Amino acid sequence: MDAQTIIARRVAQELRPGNLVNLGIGIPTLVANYVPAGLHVYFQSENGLIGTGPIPEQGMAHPLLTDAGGKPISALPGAATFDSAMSFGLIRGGHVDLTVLGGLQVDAGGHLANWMIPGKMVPGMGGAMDLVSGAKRVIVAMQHAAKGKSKIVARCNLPLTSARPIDLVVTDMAVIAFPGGHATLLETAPGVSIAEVLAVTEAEIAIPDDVPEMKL
Amino acid sequence: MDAQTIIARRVAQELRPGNLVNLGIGIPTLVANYVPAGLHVYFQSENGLIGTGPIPEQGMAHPLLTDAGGKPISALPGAATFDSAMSFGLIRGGHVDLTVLGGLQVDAGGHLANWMIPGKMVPGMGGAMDLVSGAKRVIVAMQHAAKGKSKIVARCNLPLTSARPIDLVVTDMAVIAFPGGHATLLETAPGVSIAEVLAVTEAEIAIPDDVPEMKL
Amino acid sequence: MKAVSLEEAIAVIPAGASIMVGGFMGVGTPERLLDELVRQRKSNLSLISNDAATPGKGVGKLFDGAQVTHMIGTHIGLNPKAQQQMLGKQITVDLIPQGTFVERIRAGGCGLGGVLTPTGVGTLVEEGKQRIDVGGKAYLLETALRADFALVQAFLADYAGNLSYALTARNFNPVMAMAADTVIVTAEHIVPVGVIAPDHVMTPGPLVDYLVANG
Amino acid sequence: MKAVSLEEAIAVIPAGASIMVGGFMGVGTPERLLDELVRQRKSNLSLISNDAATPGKGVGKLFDGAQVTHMIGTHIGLNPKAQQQMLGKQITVDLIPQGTFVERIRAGGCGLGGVLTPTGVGTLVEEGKQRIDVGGKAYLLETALRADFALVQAFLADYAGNLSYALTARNFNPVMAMAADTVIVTAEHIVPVGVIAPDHVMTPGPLVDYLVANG
Repeated sequence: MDAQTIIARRVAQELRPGNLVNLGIGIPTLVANYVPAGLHVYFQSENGLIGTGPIPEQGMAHPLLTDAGGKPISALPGAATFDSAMSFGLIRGGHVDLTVLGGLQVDAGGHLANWMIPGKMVPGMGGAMDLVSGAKRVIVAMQHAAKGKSKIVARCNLPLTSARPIDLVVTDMAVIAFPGGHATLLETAPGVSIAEVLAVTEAEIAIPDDVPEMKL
Repeated sequence: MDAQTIIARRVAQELRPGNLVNLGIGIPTLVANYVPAGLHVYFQSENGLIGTGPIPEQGMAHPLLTDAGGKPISALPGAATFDSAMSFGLIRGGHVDLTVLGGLQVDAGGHLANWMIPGKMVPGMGGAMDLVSGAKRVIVAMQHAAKGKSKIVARCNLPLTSARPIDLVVTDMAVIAFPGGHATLLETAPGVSIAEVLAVTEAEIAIPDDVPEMKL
Repeated sequence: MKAVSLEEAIAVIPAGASIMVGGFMGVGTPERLLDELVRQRKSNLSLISNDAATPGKGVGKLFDGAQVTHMIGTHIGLNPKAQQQMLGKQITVDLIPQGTFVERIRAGGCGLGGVLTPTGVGTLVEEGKQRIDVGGKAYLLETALRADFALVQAFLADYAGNLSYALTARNFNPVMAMAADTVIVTAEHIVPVGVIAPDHVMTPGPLVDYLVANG
Repeated sequence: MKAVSLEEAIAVIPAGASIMVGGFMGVGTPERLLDELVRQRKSNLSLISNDAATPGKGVGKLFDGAQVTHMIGTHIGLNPKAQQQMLGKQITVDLIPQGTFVERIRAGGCGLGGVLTPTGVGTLVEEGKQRIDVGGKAYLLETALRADFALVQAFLADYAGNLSYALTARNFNPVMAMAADTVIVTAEHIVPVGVIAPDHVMTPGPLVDYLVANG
């Protein structure tokens, strides 16, 4: 199983019945492919839709029905559309139960940086800051390390996305939560040892007695 | 012509083509009956409608289509409905060109009191404060005096509706504006002399050289 | 969203709860929910509603049985009972401008701490509030308002809880449906999913906690 | 509302104007108005738009010809030309959170001085802004935003200027249609009055200054 699939499948296990879920661009988008059978959740697209469905069949795409990246999507029966004020009212107002976002860095206290590399990449934060500030639960889905460098850092040196700590980070190597504001290893990826996780984790991380393997 | 008719007819002359107009309860409501022929204006009802029409014919009233007093109204072709946030966005945001409201007192500086008599009548301000603060132009339509007492006072002793002065007050005796923040007599009602107006006006009021009679 | 009976829907509301109720002079008010609040004799309610309607109609029913101890609204002039109870100090009433009322509720529903409005500057409404200047103009800081429960009346509800409203019965309903911990809805018509087109949904289903099944 | 030709509509916009343009990654953007802005070579524009779209699409067209000198938006990462012009300091760009962006515009359109949002507290976004606590929680004061012109794309417009939008092309259009001194609209379909039911009108006609007649 490749890294992205591991991450997406594991994040999908965090979905709960009836959840209103916002998925960021990139790995988070893949989560929609692994919703457990029989589980009903709503996906929101922040450009103005609840009830996003899969990519439409050939010839069924409509130019006025897209995801936040401008790519054609479909809408499920019972979908609802709205303007951007409503969309961010839902996000900021705590009506979104779960958001899954990509990350550049997550630190030992659960703070996320994911929108800017000063002097290099300044695309803008789009909806990320509102999502992290407002969603009931925030999960970051990202590779554990990039170019051999840990993305789970002691302290973010990139600009923060929010002062609010995230709830969970799911990587291709581990699941980490932040109880009491401290990074804690919850699970390891299949075939990955705790020592291997620690070797590529810059942040200090608590290791409970029992750290099961992800069940994918 | 009775007092209310004089006031409503004169106020109606202030309507301009394409105006979005909000009429308060009481005398202001009557203004809709005297819209000059061929002049198109939009009436807003702050409970959520642009395009209010006259009282529906027998059997055509619908319980979900009412004015701000809860009374059945009709809607004209091209009407639009909306929620209260939008309705007051239109009002506060300066999209309403003209509001016509009743008054308890208007003072020499154009300040309006129309929502409360302390210890006696405390119904609440409803939408009046937003209308006076936000509409592009505010006209007060009221009797010049009540029980022999001038309602055009030196200074309001009733609680103000807004710190913003109104633009015009139309009574059964006179039309008064407030250029430079000073009450100024613009017109008198048919058959009413300037002296008669002054006799029942508590506020100091400037009298220009030419004070024509209302043309009704 | 859960479909429930009228009795179950109101049973979740404890005495002393704060309730937002949609409607404007009783138009767009969930009358069945109010009738059941009366029948179940819920007391000490904090009512957040535009007005007090009239005796026997809309939220006016709650004043008939003295079930309200506190009210936040914009106008109670057409309900003599509410006026009497306020002047007799049986209830406390915060009267606030209507535009401020709806923006405070919207702020509560949209995760905003409050808004700056010009309405009320220099009047009694300013008392106890922070005045903030922006671009040389004075505004009052009006803070967000939420409730334990929102009682909402829709025209159409589909099986998934998507709602739409009709004509002037929309008023405060969609705004309140975002600003309470628990949202309870009655609808004139409950229809299959898809009957309300996506562009015409005014309150998306995930906002609704309880939809009262029609009898 | 006045029905005008495409050329007339854009002719009213002077060089150096501030323009709000609806759309999200080019979806729901008034492409014909942008093509005409390009053709009439309007320059030194201050652009208020969610994103910079992509080269050749939506507001991206304005960066192709370097017609923008300042932009307020939330994301320009998918337009390399806009990125280059920003990093090369040919244009200045204020990047702000998307929820803040739309609330600032809404405030501008609704006569509010601003809103208090939790978004951005403790981040770079807080720089130079007032932090205000409400109920023990920290918020940033974000002030109202307006423009000289709003360029709006509707799905349906009726002869009276009532507008409705389709699917995800609604986005910022109805909010911007309230927040500019002059509102210019193009529509995919212009239809007789009454085709858009009152409950489905999303932007009432009196908000529209110019409706571009279809060719």
